[in-house]
Amino acid sequence: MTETTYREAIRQALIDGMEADADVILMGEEVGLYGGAYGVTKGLIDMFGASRVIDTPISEPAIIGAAIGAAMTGLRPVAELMYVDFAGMAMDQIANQAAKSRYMFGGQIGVPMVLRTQGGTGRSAAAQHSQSLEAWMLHTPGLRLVMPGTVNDAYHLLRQALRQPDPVVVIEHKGLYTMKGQLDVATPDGAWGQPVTRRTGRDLVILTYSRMLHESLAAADRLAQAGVEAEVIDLRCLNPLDEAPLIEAVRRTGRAMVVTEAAVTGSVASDIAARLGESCFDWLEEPVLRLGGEDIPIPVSPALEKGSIPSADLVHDTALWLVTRKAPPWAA
Amino acid sequence: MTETTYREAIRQALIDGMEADADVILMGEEVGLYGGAYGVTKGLIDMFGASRVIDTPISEPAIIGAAIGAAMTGLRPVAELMYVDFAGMAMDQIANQAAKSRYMFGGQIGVPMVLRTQGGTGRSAAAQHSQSLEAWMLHTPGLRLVMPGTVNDAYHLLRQALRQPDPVVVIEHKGLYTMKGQLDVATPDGAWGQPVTRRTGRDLVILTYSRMLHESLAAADRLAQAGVEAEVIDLRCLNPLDEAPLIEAVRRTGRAMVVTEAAVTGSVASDIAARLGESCFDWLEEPVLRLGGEDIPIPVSPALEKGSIPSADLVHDTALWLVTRKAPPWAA
Amino acid sequence: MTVVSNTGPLARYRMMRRIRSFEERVGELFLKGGSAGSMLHLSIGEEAVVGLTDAMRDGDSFTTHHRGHGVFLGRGADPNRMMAEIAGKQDGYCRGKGGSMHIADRALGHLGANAIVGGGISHVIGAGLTYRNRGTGQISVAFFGDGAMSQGILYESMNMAALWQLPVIFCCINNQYGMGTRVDRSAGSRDFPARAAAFGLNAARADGAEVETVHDTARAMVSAAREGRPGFLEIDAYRFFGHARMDKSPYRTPEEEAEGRQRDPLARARARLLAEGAAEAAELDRIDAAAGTEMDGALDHALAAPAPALSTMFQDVYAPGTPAPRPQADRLRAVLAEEARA
Amino acid sequence: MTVVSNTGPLARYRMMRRIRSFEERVGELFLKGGSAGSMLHLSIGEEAVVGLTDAMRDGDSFTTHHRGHGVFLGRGADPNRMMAEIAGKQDGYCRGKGGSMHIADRALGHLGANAIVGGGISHVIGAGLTYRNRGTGQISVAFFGDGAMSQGILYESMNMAALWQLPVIFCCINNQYGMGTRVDRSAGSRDFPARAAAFGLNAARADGAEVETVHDTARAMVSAAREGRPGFLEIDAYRFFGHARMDKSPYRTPEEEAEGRQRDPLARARARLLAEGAAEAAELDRIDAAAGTEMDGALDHALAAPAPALSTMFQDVYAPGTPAPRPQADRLRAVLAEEARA
Ligand SMILES: Cc1ncc(C[n+]2csc(CCOP(=O)(O)OP(=O)(O)O)c2C)c(N)n1
Ligand SMILES: Cc1ncc(C[n+]2csc(CCOP(=O)(O)OP(=O)(O)O)c2C)c(N)n1
Ligand SMILES: [Mg+2]
Ligand SMILES: [Mg+2]
Repeated sequence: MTETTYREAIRQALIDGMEADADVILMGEEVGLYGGAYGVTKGLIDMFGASRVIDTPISEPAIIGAAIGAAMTGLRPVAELMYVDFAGMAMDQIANQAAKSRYMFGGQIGVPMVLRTQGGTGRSAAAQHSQSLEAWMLHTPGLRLVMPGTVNDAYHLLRQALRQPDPVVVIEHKGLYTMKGQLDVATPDGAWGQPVTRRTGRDLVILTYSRMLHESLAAADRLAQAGVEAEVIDLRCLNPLDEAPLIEAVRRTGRAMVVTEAAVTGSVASDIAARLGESCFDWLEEPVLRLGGEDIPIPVSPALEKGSIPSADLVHDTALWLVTRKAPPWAA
Repeated sequence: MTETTYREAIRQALIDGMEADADVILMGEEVGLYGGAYGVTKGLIDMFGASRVIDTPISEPAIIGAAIGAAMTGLRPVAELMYVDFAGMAMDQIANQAAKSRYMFGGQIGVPMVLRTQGGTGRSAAAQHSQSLEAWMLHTPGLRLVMPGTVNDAYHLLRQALRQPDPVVVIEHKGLYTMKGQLDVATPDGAWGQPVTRRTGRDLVILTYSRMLHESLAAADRLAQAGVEAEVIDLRCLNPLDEAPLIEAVRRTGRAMVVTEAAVTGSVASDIAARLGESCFDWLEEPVLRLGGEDIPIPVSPALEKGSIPSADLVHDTALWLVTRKAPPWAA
Repeated sequence: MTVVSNTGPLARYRMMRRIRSFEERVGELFLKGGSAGSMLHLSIGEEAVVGLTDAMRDGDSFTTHHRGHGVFLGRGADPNRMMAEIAGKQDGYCRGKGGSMHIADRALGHLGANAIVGGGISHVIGAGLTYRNRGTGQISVAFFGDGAMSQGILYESMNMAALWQLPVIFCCINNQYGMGTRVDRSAGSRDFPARAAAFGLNAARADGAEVETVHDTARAMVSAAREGRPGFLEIDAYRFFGHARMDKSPYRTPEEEAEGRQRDPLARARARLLAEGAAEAAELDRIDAAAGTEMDGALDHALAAPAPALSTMFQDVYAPGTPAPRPQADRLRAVLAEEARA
Repeated sequence: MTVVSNTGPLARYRMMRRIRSFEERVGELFLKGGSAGSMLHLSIGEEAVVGLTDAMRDGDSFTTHHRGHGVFLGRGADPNRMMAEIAGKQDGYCRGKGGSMHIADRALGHLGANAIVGGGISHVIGAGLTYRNRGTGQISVAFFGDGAMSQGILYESMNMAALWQLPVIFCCINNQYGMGTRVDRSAGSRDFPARAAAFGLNAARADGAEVETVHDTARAMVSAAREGRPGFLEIDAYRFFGHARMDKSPYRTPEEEAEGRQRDPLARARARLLAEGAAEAAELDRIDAAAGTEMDGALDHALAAPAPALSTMFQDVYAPGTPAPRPQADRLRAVLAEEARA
C-alpha cells in the first residue's frame, strides 16, 4: 500500500503489464519521447525501447487499425487515443473493426487490445477536448469499457484489461491525473465487471463513475451532516457490469440517482436509470433521477465550463430534495 | 394525396426542395449517375446537373466536411452517407465540426446542412451494413435528428429539415424504401419536433420510430383482438422532441414500452425510458419497458438477423404480458 | 497448414479457373435464393491477383475488401466452407455470421474481409509490427479496390509502413470502377503508384490481364517487403460484371464492357500456355472441367448445409468464458416475473 | 469589411511584427492567469505565412489549425476581440465559448480555427464548391501544420480539389514539429509537395524564413487557384517555442533551437528592408513600438473585459428561434416538483 497519483498508478500498471508480458506494446501520439500528453508514459520508451513504445504519426484511424492488426497476430497492444474527443475519427476502427471482428469471423479472430484514452472537463480545453463519450462505446456490442475513478482502480482496471481476450476501452479522466490516493498492487478494489460500493447508506443510492465519484462522495459527506445517508456506488466497469449489486442497493433504499459528467441526453446515466427503472420498479419510492452535463458543447470559459457539469453542490442539493422534499434555492 | 413509396417520397422531397431553393445541392457516393445505392436519387443528376448533384469519391469524412464548408458559405447541402454504419469514419466531422461550429464560434457561423443516411436490418447485409446508430447522434448536442417511419414523413421531415438553420441528421430505413403509403405534399403528419400518435389506446403506450413503428402497429392490431388497446406513438423527431405528448399519454395509461431496432444497451429507448421514468413516476402502474435489438453485432444469416431484433410478435407478447400479466410461452 | 505458393504458370492458370468457377457458382447460389443477402461481389476479371497471392508464403497474412473471394481462394481457401459462409450456414468459415463480405481464416492468415471500403488496410500495419518485432520474416498484404484510393486511412497506413519500414504490401486491384463511378470520376490523378511513391513506398503497376506479369512484379516486391521495404502494387484490371448481384451497370456502355472483357486474364493465360507449349488444350480442358465439378460440389454443399441455431447469435460477441450478452428474453422475464412477485 | 491585402514588403513587415507582439502578449496573458486554459499555441517563427495571407483578397475565406493566431491577424483580425476570446471573455470573437483554438469571424472569411488536427481542411472544399457554383472568383485556403500531413482527410480533400478543379489552396505550415515529434519521426517521406503533386495539385515549397519568397510563390498560386487550379504550399519554418504554454521542448537540443531561431522571418525581413533601402531603422523601430503598444492594449482589454454570464451557456447550441437545450435545473424542478404534487 503506497500513496501515489492516478497518473503514476497508470504508469505503474503499464510498466508491470509490459514486464509481465513481452507481447504488450504501447502505441500512440507522443507516448514515447514526449512521455504522453499528460505525462503518463514518461520514461517508458527508455525502459522498453522504441519497438515496444511506439510514437506514431497523427493518424488516429490507422493507429487503432494498426493495434487491431497487431492484436490479431499475437501482440497485445495498448493504443492510446490522446483525447476521447478524437474517437470521432476512429469510431470505424473501434466499433466496426475491433468490436466486431470476433463475431463476424465466427469466433476465429479475437482482438485483445486495450484502447487507453481520457476525457472530461476541467481544463478549459473547449468543445473538442473535453467530452465524455463513453455512451458511444457502451452502445457498441463487442467492446468492454472501464472508467477508473480511484488510484487503485487506475492501476488494477488497466492490469485486468491487459488480460482480457477482447478489446477494452479504458477512459481515464484528465482531471484526476494529479489526484493522490492509495495503491495496493496486490489487491484490486473489486473483481472485473463488479461495481464497488464506496460508501454505504440507507437513504438513497448515488450511482456514478470517474471524476463524478468524487463530487458524489463529497456530496454524501455533506448529506450526512444533514442526517441523510447516501450510498455511493462506483460503476467503474461499464461493460461487463454485474447489475445485481446495483439492484440490491436500489431496492434496499428505494431512491437512486445516476450521476455522469457527459451530456445527459443519451448518456450512460440514461441507460442505467432505464435499467433500474425496469428492475427496481416495485421497490422505488421516487423516480430514478439522472444528473449529468448540460446538453451543450463544452464552452472554453472556465466559469461556463464548470457551470455546465454536475458539482458536489448540485449532487447534494438534488439528493436532499429527493430524500427530504426540501427544494434547494435554485429550484425556486 | 397520392399513393407512393417511401423511396419516391424522399426523392420527391429532394426534387421539390431543390426546385424551391437553388442553393440546395446533393453530394455523396453514387448519388448521381448511379442514382443512389437504394435508387432514391435516380434521375436527379439529369434534372439538376452535375454541379448540384455531385458524385463524390469514397471519402466519408471529406464528404461531410465539404458539406460543412458549403453550408458555412451559403449553400444548403444534402450530404449522403450511404450507410449510417459509415458514420464511424465521419463522426469527427459530424459531432466535432457540424454539430459544434455554431456554438464554438459564438453563434457566428451556422451549418445548415442535411445529412441523409439509412440504417437498420432486413437485408442480410451483416454487421457493418445493418446498424442503427441514432444513439450516437442523439448524444451529440448541436445536431437535430429525425427518423421517418411513414411515407408522408419521409417527404415532410426532409422538406422541414431543409429549412432548418442547423445540421439535421435524417436516418431512413433500408427496409422501408419499397413500402407504399399516402403522400400529401400539402400536409405533414405533424409539426417539426412533435411526436405523432399513430393509434390511440387506453391500456398502454408503445413509443417507437422508424421501421419498428410498423411492427408496433401490427402488434397493436393483434392486441386489440385480445381486448388490449395499445396507443402507438411515433417519436419521429428525436431532436428536437416535445416530450409533453409522451408524458400525457404515459400518465394516462400508466404503462409504457419503448421499442427500437438498435442494440438496446445505451439506445434511444433507454433514454426515452429514463425520461419517462422521471416524469411519469407517480402515474406508472408498471415499469417502463425497453424492447430493442439484442446486444450483439448483426449476423449475416437471415434467420439470426431476424431473430436479433424485435418483431410484431415480440412486441405483442410483451405488451400483453405487461397489461394482463399473462406470460408468453417463450418466457417459461 | 500449408498453402499453395510459387507454383508455376500452369498451377496459376488452374487457380484462376477455380476462382472463376467459384464466382460463377456464387451467382447461381444467389439465383437459387440460397445466398445470405445480395451483397455479393464477384471478382471475375480480377483473377490475375493470383500473381501476387502465389508470390506469398505460408504464414504470410492478408486482409481483403468486399470483393475478396478470389484472393482468399488464391491463398488456399476451402471452397466448401467459403460457399457455406456465403450462404450464411453453420459450417461456413464464420458459422454464418459474416457472409461474403466478412470471411476470414486464421489458419490461412486471412485476417478478414471487410465491408468498409478501406477498413482492413491498416490492419496489415499491425501485423507488420508483429512480424518486425519478432523478426519472423513474414509479410502482410492489404488487398483493396480503386475505390479505397479515396480513403484517408490508406495514406495514413502507407506513411506508417514507409516510416517504420514494415514488411507489408498494399495491393490495389483497380477494376476501373467503384460501384457506378469510373476511376476518372473519382481520382484527381490516376497515377496511383505515384501517390504511393510520394510516401516512400516501392510502387508499381502491373497489367492485370497478364498473370505472369503480375507475378514477376509481385515476386520482386514481396522479397523487398520481407527485407523491410514496403510496397504498393496496382493491378490494372476490369470488373466484368455489375458491382453486386443486382447491378446491371447501366452507367457504362456495352462497347466499353466488351472491350474490357477482352482483357481476360484467363483467356490470355490459356493462350500463352498453349503458345509456349507449356500445356495442351486437352489438359487445360480437364483443369477447367475439374474446377467446375469442384465448385458444383461447393454449391451443393452450401445449399445442403444446416442453418445456424438461433441461440448461436449470442456466441462469439466476446470470448468464451467471459460474460456474454444477456438475451433480451432473460431481461424481460426477470423484470416482468420479479415484478409480479413483488 | 475590407481586409489588408497585397500591401508591399513594409506592410508585411508590420503585420509580422504585430503577430509576434500579439503572441508575446498571449504568453503574458497566460502567466497572469488570464487565459482560458493552457492550450495556447504560439505561432512565433511562422510569421512568414503573411506572404500568403497578404496574397489573398477581400471575400476569400480560410480555416486554420490550433496555431492560427498569426493567420487570422494576417487576414485582418481585431486583436482586442481575439485576445478577449483567448481569455474566454464575453466580448471575444466567440463570446468566450471557443477560445484560442476555436476562433472565427464570418465577416473576415475566417470559417474557423480547429482543435482537431486536420479538422478544418475539408471545409475549404465546400467553400470552393460554393464559389465554383456561383462563379464568384473567391478562393478558400486551409492552413494546417506538418502534423496534419498524417491525417487521411487531407488526402481525401486534395483529391476532391484536384478532381473538381476547385479554387482552393492547402497551406502546410511546416514548423518541423507536431508536439514533440520532429517531422522525420512522423513522415515516411518528407517531400510534402510531391505528395500533393501526385494528386494533381499545383504544389510548391517556400522558405518560411523569407516572407517575400513566400509571397511570390503564394501570389502565383493564388492566381492559379482562382482559375480553378488548386494548389498546395508548404511553408518551411521553425517552431521557436514549445508546443503549448506548458511545454519546454525537452525532446530537442538547445543547439537545434538556436539554429532554428536563426531562421527568423522578422529579423530577415528587417535586414532586407534595410539592405534594400526600402526603410530606415527608425521607421522600423516605430513600427515595432506601435505594434507593442497596440498589443499591450489588447492584453489590457482582455483582462478587463467581463466574463460571460452563466446563462449564456445555453445560447448558440442551436439557432435563435429554434428549440434550445433544456437546462438541467428545469428538468429536475419539473420532476421533483410535479412528483411532489401527484
Ligand atoms: C466506407 C464505405 N463507403 C462506401 C461503401 C459502399 N461501397 C461498397 S463497395 C463500394 C465501391 C468500392 O469500389 P472499389 O474499392 O473500387 O472496390 P470494387 O467494388 O470495385 O472491387 C462502395 C462505395 C462501403 N462499403 N464502405
Ligand atoms: C486529431 C487530433 N489528434 C491529436 C491532437 C493533439 N495535438 C494537438 S496539436 C498536435 C500537433 C500538431 O502538429 P502540427 O500539425 O504540426 O501543428 P503545430 O502544433 O506544429 O502547429 C497534436 C498531436 C489533436 N488536437 N487532434
Ligand atoms: Mg473498383
Ligand atoms: Mg508542426
